[in-house]
Amino acid sequence: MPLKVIEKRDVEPLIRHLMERFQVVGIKKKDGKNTYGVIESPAELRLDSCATITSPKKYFFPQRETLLQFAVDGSWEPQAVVEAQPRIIFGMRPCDIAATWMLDMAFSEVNADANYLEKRKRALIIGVDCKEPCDEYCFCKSMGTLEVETGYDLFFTAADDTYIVRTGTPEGEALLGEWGKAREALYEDRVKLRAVQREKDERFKEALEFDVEELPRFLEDSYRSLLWDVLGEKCLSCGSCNLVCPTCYCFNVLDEVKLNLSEGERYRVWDSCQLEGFAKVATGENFRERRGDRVRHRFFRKGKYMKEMFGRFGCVGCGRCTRACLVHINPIEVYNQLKGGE
Amino acid sequence: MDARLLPTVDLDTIFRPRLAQLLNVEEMTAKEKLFTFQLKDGTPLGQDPGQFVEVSVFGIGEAPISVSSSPTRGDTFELCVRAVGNVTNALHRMAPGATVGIRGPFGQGFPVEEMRGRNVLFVAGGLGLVPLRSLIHAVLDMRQDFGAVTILYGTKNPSELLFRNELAQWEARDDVDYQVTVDVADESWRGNVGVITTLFRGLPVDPRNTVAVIVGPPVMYRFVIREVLGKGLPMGRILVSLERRMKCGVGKCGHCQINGVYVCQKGPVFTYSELRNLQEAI
Amino acid sequence: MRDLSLSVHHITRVEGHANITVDVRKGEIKELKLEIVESPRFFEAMLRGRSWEDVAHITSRICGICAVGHTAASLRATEAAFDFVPSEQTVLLRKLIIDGETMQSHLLHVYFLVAPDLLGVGSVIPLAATHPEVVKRALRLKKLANDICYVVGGRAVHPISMVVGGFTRPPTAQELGGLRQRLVEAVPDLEATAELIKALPLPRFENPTEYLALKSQAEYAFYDGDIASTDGDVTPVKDYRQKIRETVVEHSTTKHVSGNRQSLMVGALARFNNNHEQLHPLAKKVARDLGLRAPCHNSFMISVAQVVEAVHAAEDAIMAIDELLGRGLKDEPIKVPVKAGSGVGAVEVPRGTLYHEYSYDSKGVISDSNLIIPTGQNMANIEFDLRAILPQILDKPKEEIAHTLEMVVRAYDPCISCSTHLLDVRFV
Amino acid sequence: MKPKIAVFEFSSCEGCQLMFANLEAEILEVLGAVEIVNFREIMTEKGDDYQIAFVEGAITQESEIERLKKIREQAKVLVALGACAHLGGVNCMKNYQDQEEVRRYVYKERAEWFDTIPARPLSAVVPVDYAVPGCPIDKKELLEVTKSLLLGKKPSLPDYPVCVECKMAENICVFDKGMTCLGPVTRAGCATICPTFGNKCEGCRGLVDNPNVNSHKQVLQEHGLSVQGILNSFRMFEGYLEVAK
Repeated sequence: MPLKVIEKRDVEPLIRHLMERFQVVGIKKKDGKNTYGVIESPAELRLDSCATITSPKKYFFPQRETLLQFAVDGSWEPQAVVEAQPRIIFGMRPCDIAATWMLDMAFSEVNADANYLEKRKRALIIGVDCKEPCDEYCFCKSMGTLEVETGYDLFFTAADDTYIVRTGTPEGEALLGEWGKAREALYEDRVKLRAVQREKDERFKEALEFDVEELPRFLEDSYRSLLWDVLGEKCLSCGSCNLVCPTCYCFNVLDEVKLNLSEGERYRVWDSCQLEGFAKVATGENFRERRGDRVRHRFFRKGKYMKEMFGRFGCVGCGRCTRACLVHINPIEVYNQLKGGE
Repeated sequence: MDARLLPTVDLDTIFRPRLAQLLNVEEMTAKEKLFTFQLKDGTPLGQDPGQFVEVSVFGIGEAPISVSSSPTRGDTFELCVRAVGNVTNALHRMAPGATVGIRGPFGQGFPVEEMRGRNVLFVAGGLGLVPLRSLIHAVLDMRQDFGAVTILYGTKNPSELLFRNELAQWEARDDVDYQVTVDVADESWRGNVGVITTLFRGLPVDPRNTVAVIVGPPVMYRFVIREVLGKGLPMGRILVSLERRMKCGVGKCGHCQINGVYVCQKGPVFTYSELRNLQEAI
Repeated sequence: MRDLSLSVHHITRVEGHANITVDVRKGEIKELKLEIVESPRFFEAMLRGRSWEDVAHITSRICGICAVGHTAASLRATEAAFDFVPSEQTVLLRKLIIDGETMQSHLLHVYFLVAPDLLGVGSVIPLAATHPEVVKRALRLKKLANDICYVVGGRAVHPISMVVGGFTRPPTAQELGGLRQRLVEAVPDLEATAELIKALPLPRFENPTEYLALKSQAEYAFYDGDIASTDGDVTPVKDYRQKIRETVVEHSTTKHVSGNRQSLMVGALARFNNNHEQLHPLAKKVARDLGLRAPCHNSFMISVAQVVEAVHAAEDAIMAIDELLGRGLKDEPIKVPVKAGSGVGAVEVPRGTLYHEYSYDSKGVISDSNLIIPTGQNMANIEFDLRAILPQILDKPKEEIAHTLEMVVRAYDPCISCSTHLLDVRFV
Repeated sequence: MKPKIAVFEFSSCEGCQLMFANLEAEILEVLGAVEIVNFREIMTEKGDDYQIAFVEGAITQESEIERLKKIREQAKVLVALGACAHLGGVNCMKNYQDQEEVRRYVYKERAEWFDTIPARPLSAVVPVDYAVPGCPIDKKELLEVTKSLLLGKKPSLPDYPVCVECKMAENICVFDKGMTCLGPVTRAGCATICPTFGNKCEGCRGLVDNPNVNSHKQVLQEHGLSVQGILNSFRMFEGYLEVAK
């Protein structure tokens, strides 16, 4: 795929151009923090900010999503509802691109999920490279998500007055082509890109005290560790860690009827395995009743189960769960402690 | 992932139920009723014994319910349901003619083909008979394909016994060893009293050629599995069916997960050797 | 000359519980009492030991119907105690949300509580079938009024974002712009409301009293001003105790509030009598059309004054929004200089002037408080009116007498939930 | 037959009843589905043949106990409406003071006229079937509960904390703004309205079924609340729960 170059001053016109045809979403300010939102004017888009509260997964897997419309008495065939619209996500970070890969796997394996996949396929992802770590909580380098090779249509890396743009798909290339202001990268641009990547790599430090490939084994060995009880004592079971996680995809399904009580809809809504009722069955049995067991389940999912299911870790090292945790449960510390307890 | 690699999918999604009509309702006990359904499009459900369906009572919700009937018995299917939650209570209020939604069948049922030619030891505790009945029927309908058939059934008290007519038929058959026990007897009870493991005393089990199929509440598994292991059965020939909160049925929502496994995909039927690596299973 | 013994229990379509007891012997009123049977809630006691940050959120819970007013009075009292002057944006937003509550409360009273009386039905519910256009209009207007409160305060009942020092989340220009458009479009509905009231036969009745309301040079006062009396005197808010006195009335063990006379009136009519010249143009026109002229001494005209004020509040809200949009909305950091001190806050709520007075220690913990609620101030005057009207209707059937007396009470739109912690109660 | 509904109130601000009237967009449809036979705040007629009673307010007087029991006898379904009915609400703040002194402080020499007992939720007096929590109640939840009752479905309260809805709404965490918040232990269902409008969660909907209160108290302490401050936070709406323990 060709390498292109865009002058930084041309980014605003590019966004304006894209806004004519697509809904453009990207990182915006909200009360001093960052969130992904629909861009109303190019000036809102913050390409240099990261550490959003939740991840852009909400554009493929919204907080609440209608799945079905039905008649309460079943008098007509229930109708599947799949909503999707063309959209550009401008400024997705490498960690979130890696997380999207994980969601792609989860929603296309075995039973393909049209509600996710339609939204996903109609979106173009324009990645933007990080320059430095968000804060002390992110550990993407240790999780191997500091660099991504695929999963984007275009990927911007800032270098002096330009963005050097990797094209990941023909759609991405076409997008630039029809805009017409991106130029082909020259030899100097390639050299510059490599230099920027090298500098970036140096600024990110390893957070884990071991090779992450060893993580599943450490977890397996510490299944009965007291650490889980200690964390369980602290954990508020508030679900925040799951809700801000870019790879969590558990959901609940509920019915809501209209006031006429004759028709209604079925929807799914984000859920969290840390909540007490998550594994409770109708007869009242709760299969993960202890807080510590629920904390363990989350770490095992991220560090072992998803790796076994999909071949990659469920954690991309974005640090969002730590930022959101009022009792300071931090995967870096948890994983390093597991190693120490070896 | 490169979006081009994503699968193309039918917009008629995995979440859309088929409509089914309630044909018959039969009261089993104070808490359980047996419902007979037929899909409105006229097709058979196509279940394997041991699989479950997601039943929609529209406006109330959806619940996973194991199929009680065997595919060897016609185009209708039966669900035996205890009224415990919103959906099951709504089902209990329904009369023949009502419409529900059905998704599925889902999950891995009992490996009937692998069981052929072997002795089968059924162990059912309480509601565990509900999924087990589908397999019992299938085995009895193909009786000549199997060796000795033993059915052990236990409930808390006599009033909780399900499928009473059928129990009597099994009891009457010469080619089935049927034994029943209750934890607590009442005046009318003439049979065995005690937990289900008391039926294992002196029970002849040929460890070389028997498959044990055990379905019951979580607490029962530990004790019964110990009994069958004591009889010398290998772990791979001990089958159980697990109850979990299978909310979506299609391996997405996460509620039924035990350790790294989605019960709705890999289960609900597991061999004991599979369960050994799943600490959360029983 | 007739005897009459009458007891109306739990007057309906008022907020709270009230009873009327009447005993007439040979045409002479032996006993006439309006009693409050709402259970006391002891807010002043509960406030002790609470932090300044929580006070407004607690006092808001005194009354669901004028929660915005209680919040505003509370914030003003705390800010007065801390010698803190809020920003102009904050004041404008507070005035705007008060406009919203004034509209919503007055419209609720006129459409839900008064109109059924005048249309001869027991509640607004049958009107949905007989007068659907009236009910739909009422709901439209009420929704608009509530939406002002939602946008500015987060909630109509117990606002969220109004706090000591400012707003935790000012509304966006887009939200305010949307409200402005709806307010402009609501003018025909407001005019139709005036027409509805005009068509309703209000009893003729004259019973002059002292009318008290906040008065300001700048505007028809709701948020700011001195205590003005139609008797001519003016008192600064901080000296409210000198103007409003509690007196023991002979026939009743209930303490009543009085000013210059035996009783006084606060609320829409009292404000109109004091401040009518400052009404916005459409409100002035509606007052003229409805025959409301100052000074008006007919308590049944309170409902008319409420319609006039609802129109005024809508006009005022548009002006407030224009000013806010003209200035541009800012996220203002909230910094409050906590210190020991006492302060009084008074605002005009739908039913009249509401006073909160607090004393704080140096950590901003409240040590003492006094709350004076409009309905409490009006109680004596309601009895005064009941006494005046009863002889005029004594020859009517008992049901009609009871109905008329109830109508007098309802005209005041009494909010008894509010007043129970203040007013004394006697149980029958 | 439309189910007959009645609305009653005890010690409260009547704001939750007002939320019925504030269902401006939906009220006409609701009136199509139910028959309101008793609603003193907005209607004169009084009917006693109701099946569903929505009851607002806490119990703070002996006389209220009897009235509530009568309502319970008549109603097939009794729904506690709002924090006062559900939890005791703000009324319970007075329970932590000397009851006699409280009366004297507010009513001075006429204190003895004011019958009062420690405030309590409805459930401390009669069995309550369902609750619509909150101070005030949330309109959407009121509608959901009403629809559930009409459908024969048990209305279910979320058993997860406000944090869940707050994260979905992508609010800045209240703690990150230098304030403290009861969201992590408070039952959700309010669409996290207070944090969304820049304030903190004050716990008006009560605690989740199994809150980790000890851990949360440490969080509050870490963010600068004194022991008294922590008690005050929990006692604003949830004081009765503490007594009950």
